[in-house]
Amino acid sequence: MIKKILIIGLLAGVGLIFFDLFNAYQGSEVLGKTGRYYAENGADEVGAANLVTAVIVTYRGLDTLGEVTILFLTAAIISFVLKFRREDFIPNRPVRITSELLDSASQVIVPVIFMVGIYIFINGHLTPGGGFQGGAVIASGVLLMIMANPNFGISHKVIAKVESISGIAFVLIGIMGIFLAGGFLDNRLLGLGNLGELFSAGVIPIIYTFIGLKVGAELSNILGTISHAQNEKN
Amino acid sequence: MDYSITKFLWTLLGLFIVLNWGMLMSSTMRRIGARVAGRYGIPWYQPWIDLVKLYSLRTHLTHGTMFYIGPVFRLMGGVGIFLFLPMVYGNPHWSNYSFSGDLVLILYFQFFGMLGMALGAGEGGQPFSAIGISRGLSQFATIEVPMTLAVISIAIQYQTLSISDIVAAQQGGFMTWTLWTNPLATGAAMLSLLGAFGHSPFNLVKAPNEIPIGPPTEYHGTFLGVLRTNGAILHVAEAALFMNLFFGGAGSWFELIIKTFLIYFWSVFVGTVFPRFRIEQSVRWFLKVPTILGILAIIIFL
Amino acid sequence: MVGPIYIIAVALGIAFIMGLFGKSLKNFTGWAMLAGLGFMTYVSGQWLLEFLNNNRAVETIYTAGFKPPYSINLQMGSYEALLTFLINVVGLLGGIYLYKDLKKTGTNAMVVFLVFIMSLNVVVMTRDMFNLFVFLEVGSIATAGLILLDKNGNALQAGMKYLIATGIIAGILLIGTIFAYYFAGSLNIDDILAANLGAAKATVIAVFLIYVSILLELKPFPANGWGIDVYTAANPGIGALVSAASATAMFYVLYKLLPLGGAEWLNYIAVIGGITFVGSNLMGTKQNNPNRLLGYSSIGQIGLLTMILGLSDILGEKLVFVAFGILISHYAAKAGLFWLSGIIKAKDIKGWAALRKSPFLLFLFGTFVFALIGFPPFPSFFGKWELIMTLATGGHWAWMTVILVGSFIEGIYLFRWLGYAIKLDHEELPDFKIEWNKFFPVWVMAIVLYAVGVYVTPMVEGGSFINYIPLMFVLFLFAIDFLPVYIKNTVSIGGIIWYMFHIYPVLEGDLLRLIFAGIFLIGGVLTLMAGYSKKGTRKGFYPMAMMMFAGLIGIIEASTLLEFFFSWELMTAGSYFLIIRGKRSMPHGYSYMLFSIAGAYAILFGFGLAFASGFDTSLAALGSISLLPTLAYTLLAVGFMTKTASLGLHIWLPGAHGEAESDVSPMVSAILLKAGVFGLMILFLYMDRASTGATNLLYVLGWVGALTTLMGNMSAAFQEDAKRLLAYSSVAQLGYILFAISIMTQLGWLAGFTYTINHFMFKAVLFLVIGGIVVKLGTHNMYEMGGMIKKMPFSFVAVLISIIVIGGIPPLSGFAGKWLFYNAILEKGWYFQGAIIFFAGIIAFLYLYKLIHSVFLGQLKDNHRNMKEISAWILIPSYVMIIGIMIFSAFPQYILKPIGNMIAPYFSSEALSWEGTKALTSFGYWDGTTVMIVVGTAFVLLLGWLVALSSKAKKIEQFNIVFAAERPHRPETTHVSYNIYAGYQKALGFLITPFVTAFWDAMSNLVLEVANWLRRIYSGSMQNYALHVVLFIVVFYLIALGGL
Amino acid sequence: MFIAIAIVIGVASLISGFIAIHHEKLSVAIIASGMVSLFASVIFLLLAAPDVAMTEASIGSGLTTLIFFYVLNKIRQRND
Amino acid sequence: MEYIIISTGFALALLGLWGILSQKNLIKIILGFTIFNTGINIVMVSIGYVRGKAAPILDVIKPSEAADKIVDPLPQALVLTAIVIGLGVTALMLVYALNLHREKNSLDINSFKDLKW
Repeated sequence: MIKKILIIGLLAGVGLIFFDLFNAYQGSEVLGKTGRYYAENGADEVGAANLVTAVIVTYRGLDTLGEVTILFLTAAIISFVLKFRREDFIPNRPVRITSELLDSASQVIVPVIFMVGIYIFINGHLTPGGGFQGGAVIASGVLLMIMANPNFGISHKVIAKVESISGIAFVLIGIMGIFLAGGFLDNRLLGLGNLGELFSAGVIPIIYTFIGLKVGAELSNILGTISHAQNEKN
Repeated sequence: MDYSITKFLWTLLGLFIVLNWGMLMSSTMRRIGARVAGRYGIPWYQPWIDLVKLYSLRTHLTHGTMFYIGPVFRLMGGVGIFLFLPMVYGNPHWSNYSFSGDLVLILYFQFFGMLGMALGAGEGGQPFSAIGISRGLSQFATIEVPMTLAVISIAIQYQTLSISDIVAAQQGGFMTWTLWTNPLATGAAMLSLLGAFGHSPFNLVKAPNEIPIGPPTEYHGTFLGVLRTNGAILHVAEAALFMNLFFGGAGSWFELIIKTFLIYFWSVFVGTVFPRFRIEQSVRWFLKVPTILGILAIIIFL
Repeated sequence: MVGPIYIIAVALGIAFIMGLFGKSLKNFTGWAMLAGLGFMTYVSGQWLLEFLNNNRAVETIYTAGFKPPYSINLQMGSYEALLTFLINVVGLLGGIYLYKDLKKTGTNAMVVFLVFIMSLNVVVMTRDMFNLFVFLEVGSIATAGLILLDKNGNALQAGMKYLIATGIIAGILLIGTIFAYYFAGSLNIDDILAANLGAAKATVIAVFLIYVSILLELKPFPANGWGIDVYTAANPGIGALVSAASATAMFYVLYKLLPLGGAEWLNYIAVIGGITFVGSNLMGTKQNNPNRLLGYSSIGQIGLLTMILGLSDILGEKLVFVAFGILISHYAAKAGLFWLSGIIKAKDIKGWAALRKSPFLLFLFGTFVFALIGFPPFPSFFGKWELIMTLATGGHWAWMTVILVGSFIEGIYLFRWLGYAIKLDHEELPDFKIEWNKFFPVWVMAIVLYAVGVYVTPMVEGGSFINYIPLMFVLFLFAIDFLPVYIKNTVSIGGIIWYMFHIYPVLEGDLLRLIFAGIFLIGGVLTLMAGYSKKGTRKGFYPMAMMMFAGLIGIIEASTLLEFFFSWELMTAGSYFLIIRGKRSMPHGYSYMLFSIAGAYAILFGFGLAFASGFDTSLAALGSISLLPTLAYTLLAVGFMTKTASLGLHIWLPGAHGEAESDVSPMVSAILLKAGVFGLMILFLYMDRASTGATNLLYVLGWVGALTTLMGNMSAAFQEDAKRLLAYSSVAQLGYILFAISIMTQLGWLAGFTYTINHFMFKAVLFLVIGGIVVKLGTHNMYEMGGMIKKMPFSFVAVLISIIVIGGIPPLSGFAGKWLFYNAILEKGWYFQGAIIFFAGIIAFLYLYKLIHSVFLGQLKDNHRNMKEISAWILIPSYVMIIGIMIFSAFPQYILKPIGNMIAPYFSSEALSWEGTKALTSFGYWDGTTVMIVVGTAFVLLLGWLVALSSKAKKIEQFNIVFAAERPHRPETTHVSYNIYAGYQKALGFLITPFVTAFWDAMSNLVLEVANWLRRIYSGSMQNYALHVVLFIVVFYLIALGGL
Repeated sequence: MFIAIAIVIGVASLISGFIAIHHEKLSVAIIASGMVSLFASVIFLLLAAPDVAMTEASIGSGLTTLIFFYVLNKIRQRND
Repeated sequence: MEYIIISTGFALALLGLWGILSQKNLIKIILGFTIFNTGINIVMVSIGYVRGKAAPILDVIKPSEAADKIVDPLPQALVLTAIVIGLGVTALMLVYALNLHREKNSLDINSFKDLKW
């Protein structure tokens, strides 16, 4: 009980900090320096209609690379922590019978989900959404497949390949930026095209595609690993 | 700095006088002690007889080199104090070799003999010797405290450590003796003298009843003769030291004999009155009254 | 030049490729990881070289081709190059070290490892606030993963704690970042710094949030339970990285963001760092798990670094050097220690005793410990030196105290640990095997420490004067350590003799130094000669002995404060290793070291005050201390007195000297202690004697010296252990010396010199001979000896002459000291102290007699009947010393007269005059030569008389004694030795009640209890740790901004 | 108008959050936490941030919730 | 409106912290983290909000007048990143929780106190 009171007291302290922050917050009537720069030059410099995408993929591409790396790391860590060894599987382990409905629905729905996901990241520079959202959608498709078929194993290798290749591609495109454009992860490798068109904004769609694939693969990997984790104490 | 043969011979003569006076003094004291105890006592010439007998004994048994040399060290201690002490004031013949060192030299030369005795007796392997030595050292380590304080006190008083100078400063008559000008220091020193002479109550070192004769237990014959010789010289020399420091020194041998006798008598007198102390008792005793007197003797000069 | 961006690109590229091939080609991935790390090391290394060699401008890397603040930019300047290089090196070495563990876990672990190192690089280089956040997160997640490399429950718990804590911290950082953006309109760090957010009341809160989160990442006390658990549970290889690499990166982040809030924040940072430094080290004292201990130490060191950053405006341009010196030492030492821990795999520091099986690993361990504490020649030594000097210049006593106290507490556990490794008798020593890939990185780190230490030496003011020749000699001896004793002994003696010729012209004319150089070097040669009696290779002895002598002679040669302190520490280190070689020396070596460190820090503080008083780096600065002079004198005196083992600071000495090897005891007792005397003399000569402070200090020291003497002699009298008896005797002798030089008159100093020279000679003889006998008889207990005069006559004579000197019995030279004492005391008027001194001098007879009687006289024991004289190699140097004693005794004027003339200018009155061989003062006179002649002549005559009377004395058998009419047959019952001064002890034993030991015991218990009580905050609950983090934030906020 | 929606959504998200933390049944708590994310994505829409809203909806409320359930499921299987 | 929203964000963050600090079940604590992060994300987006402006997508808005019509895209980009990072951390924590449960068969946070002092 004393501890609870202490915690409440502490949270009151944190609340005080937040209150002071709140007091310092005035709202904004106009854009700040950086925001204004993006608004004014983003379209010209990067060619992406969706300025958030422009910031994510190009202006702050290094952050995004780090972000992708985090997912990659998480997937890697989870896979070595919940090490999934085939020989640990008892072949005739009672598999929970999935419903016929789920099984057939998955066969229909999964491709659709994948399509949606791909759409989201390909259009990332035009409309809201992008690699991360698309990747998440793809992962949910994979999830459905796993649910439909709990022993769904083949995807593991494929997923790993997709993940690695798209990662390498991301880095390579970044490096190409150093040689062919202004710097690491510069999107102006290709022409910027017309604002608002699908094939515009330089390599943003390409990068976002790889990000989407990679994120999708990583998230699927995480989900897959957790779902296959052994329950036995080793 | 006179290294001449004449000087040497004068000193040798002095030594002879001191030795004989020492023997006479000791026999007299023993007689006095015996009379107090109601006995008849020894004849006055007994020490000479003893000495001759010891030196002429033909058995010489030794336990080893240190056992052999020990008595020499012991005698050297007594003779050395004599050598470095001016005996009769104002007479260069009797000032011995006191030009080579002052009071400090004599204070520390006392240890020379003690050490030799202790080492020689130690090699004998006789446990009584070792016990006696350990008691002797313990006691001696304490009686030096009031003694040192007293010496410091008179050194402050006379601003010198030279014995001749101290004696010279007391030449203004009876009332200029340190005994009167610095009674506290004299008191402390005279009390510590009791321990130095090793009579009762501070005679546990030799404790005749418990441990035959203490350190010299194993000695006999010539060796014991050497030790006896030393005893005679040392008692007179020590008494002469106190005489020089506190009782105005001596202008002649006669004065010296009187004064040393009285000083020696003081310790015998106390010894006949008091029973023997255990070693820790004597250690505590010396650190009480005599030490306090010594401290006061310094404080009065601060 | 390869651009820094490739560090990221290549690392990530390799990481992704490893994912592609990982499953099939495990060997490939391992090599790919190492290649990636190697490449990163190469890139940062070439930049480092570039910055070191060419004065090149800072390189900025713009990502995405746009200028900041609109896109992220990285920066590669000299600091970044250095720090990324450090990170990559430890990453590469760590990769090599962990190679097998990583491979066992699989490709994914290697990927995580590689990305981890990459993320730290970015953290160092980035100039964008949010990018910093992202890569900090990358780093945390990678750390959380790597913690699980060792799959055990503890690692899991630690990882979870780590995740929870860093999760909260990341949230706070994120809020801080976004508000910084809101206020500054930019995420670029330079823009944010330029916006001066700390100035306005509204915006300062963003500053607070950023600061607090970065500080929390640095694991401040007490909000760091999560960090310590990581160190405890993770594979030590990971601990090494977290400690060396992550902490380095975070430290740089704090450095980058330091100007964020302005000067007042620096105080908070410094205070937090200081609390962490002291608190963390304090808790380390109660720790037994090696990894956890290293964790506390790491956090403590980072606290120190944090504090240094907080003091940056005080340190000014010195900041970089100081921070670098301490950082690199922490970096290399901590990485090395963690790696060692991984090799040993002990659960308890006592298990490190296994290290003894490999002397080379032990050497490395010692290197790391000494580097952490800040011993020369390691960079931390110079860093700490500059730190203290600069702080002193600004008058920041409190900070100096915090640093020194914290460092001392660190020494408490590090040296306990080192002691265990060197000496502990531990039954279950873990077995370990040394794999090359684990051994190599540790090695490299040790080399780094030495190399950087030597490299930075000239960068310190006055550092270029430091003489490395003796150190080279020490290294050479290390190299030939496999050779047998007699070769190394000859080489060492040759080295010292060569150095004597080398140094004589330098010191000619400076008698004070010449005397001490003589004591150190001649003493060195003579005590080393005894080494010929040893067999085998005696591993490690000679380098350490030479290190001690190098330090000793360095003290003599020193003309600057730095040189002096450098040598002082060198000597301490060397002597520590010598002392701890003894069989039962562990606890004593430990307490010696603790007192030495404390003393060294006191000296350092005093030197700081001296330097700050006039910006004078030479030793003469001691003469013009105007800042807190009394404190400075006191500290310096106390510092030197730890070496002279004065009352209160003496408790280490009896054990250390008593238990040391037979030829080490004379080295440390006769020679080493004189270093403290030399220091005191230098101090007293330079200091402003007229000031009240100095007068009072001298008065107090006089009493301390007198009481030390009394206590030392009396304790010695009641010892049964021969070497401890001699050790207590040393305590007492040094008490005489302290007393003598505190008198500060010509006579007093002459007495001091006489005692110094005498003690050097007789204590060397006694320790050599008694040491030889102790070894020969196989016991320290005197009552088990006896009758040795028959078997070892030469030893007996040597000891006899020595004790005559100690006793001050005329005609030998000991009397000179007594005589000078009487005169000096009467002149000065210190009567009561003097009386104590003389009283103590007489007590000396008790132990002297006990020594010589119990060993040489009395009854020979049955089991010693076949003993032979001790080795000639011990007797020869002893007799050389005895000849020295004899010369000094017969012709004191040849030595005392020049000394008197030398010191006369320092004192107002010339109290001692000479008439030929006769010394005269206003009180008395003494003629050493005449006394010698008179006594010699008389002695010979008397002896001749006795011989003439009893030339045919018959030698009788041992048991042929008059023993109450019984003939004893057992020597044991007849040999009176044990507790022979029982009566004396009954009467006066209360005087040596071990108050001092009890006091220090109570102090150390207090420290340990406080540590034990404090560490209860680390209850193990991850929620509590989260609570601590939040508590830290709130309290810091309330103090810094809450108007409290 | 927007203010009213903001208040409603805000209160709703807080209530969901409270449930997520205090409900005894873990599954309910997880769903409630997903609801918080869902409300948050509405808030993001209000703040003219459709990208964030999409992300929050798909990742925050979707995938995160799913992973929670997966783990919960594993734990329950083990407890059986 | 943005004031209400930012306070909601702060409130959620506090609520999350409360969960982290007070709950005993590991899963609940992790839920606390997601709520804490969501709160912070809301605060971040609010910072980028400009009163009455539209989303930073230039489909209807001309690039030339964008500066006066859109909200700041940067915080949105940051939040996007933060959300994904949050997912990674959450997933990792959950896996940790799973393994901890395997270790001790308990999710009570107080059963993991093996390391202390």
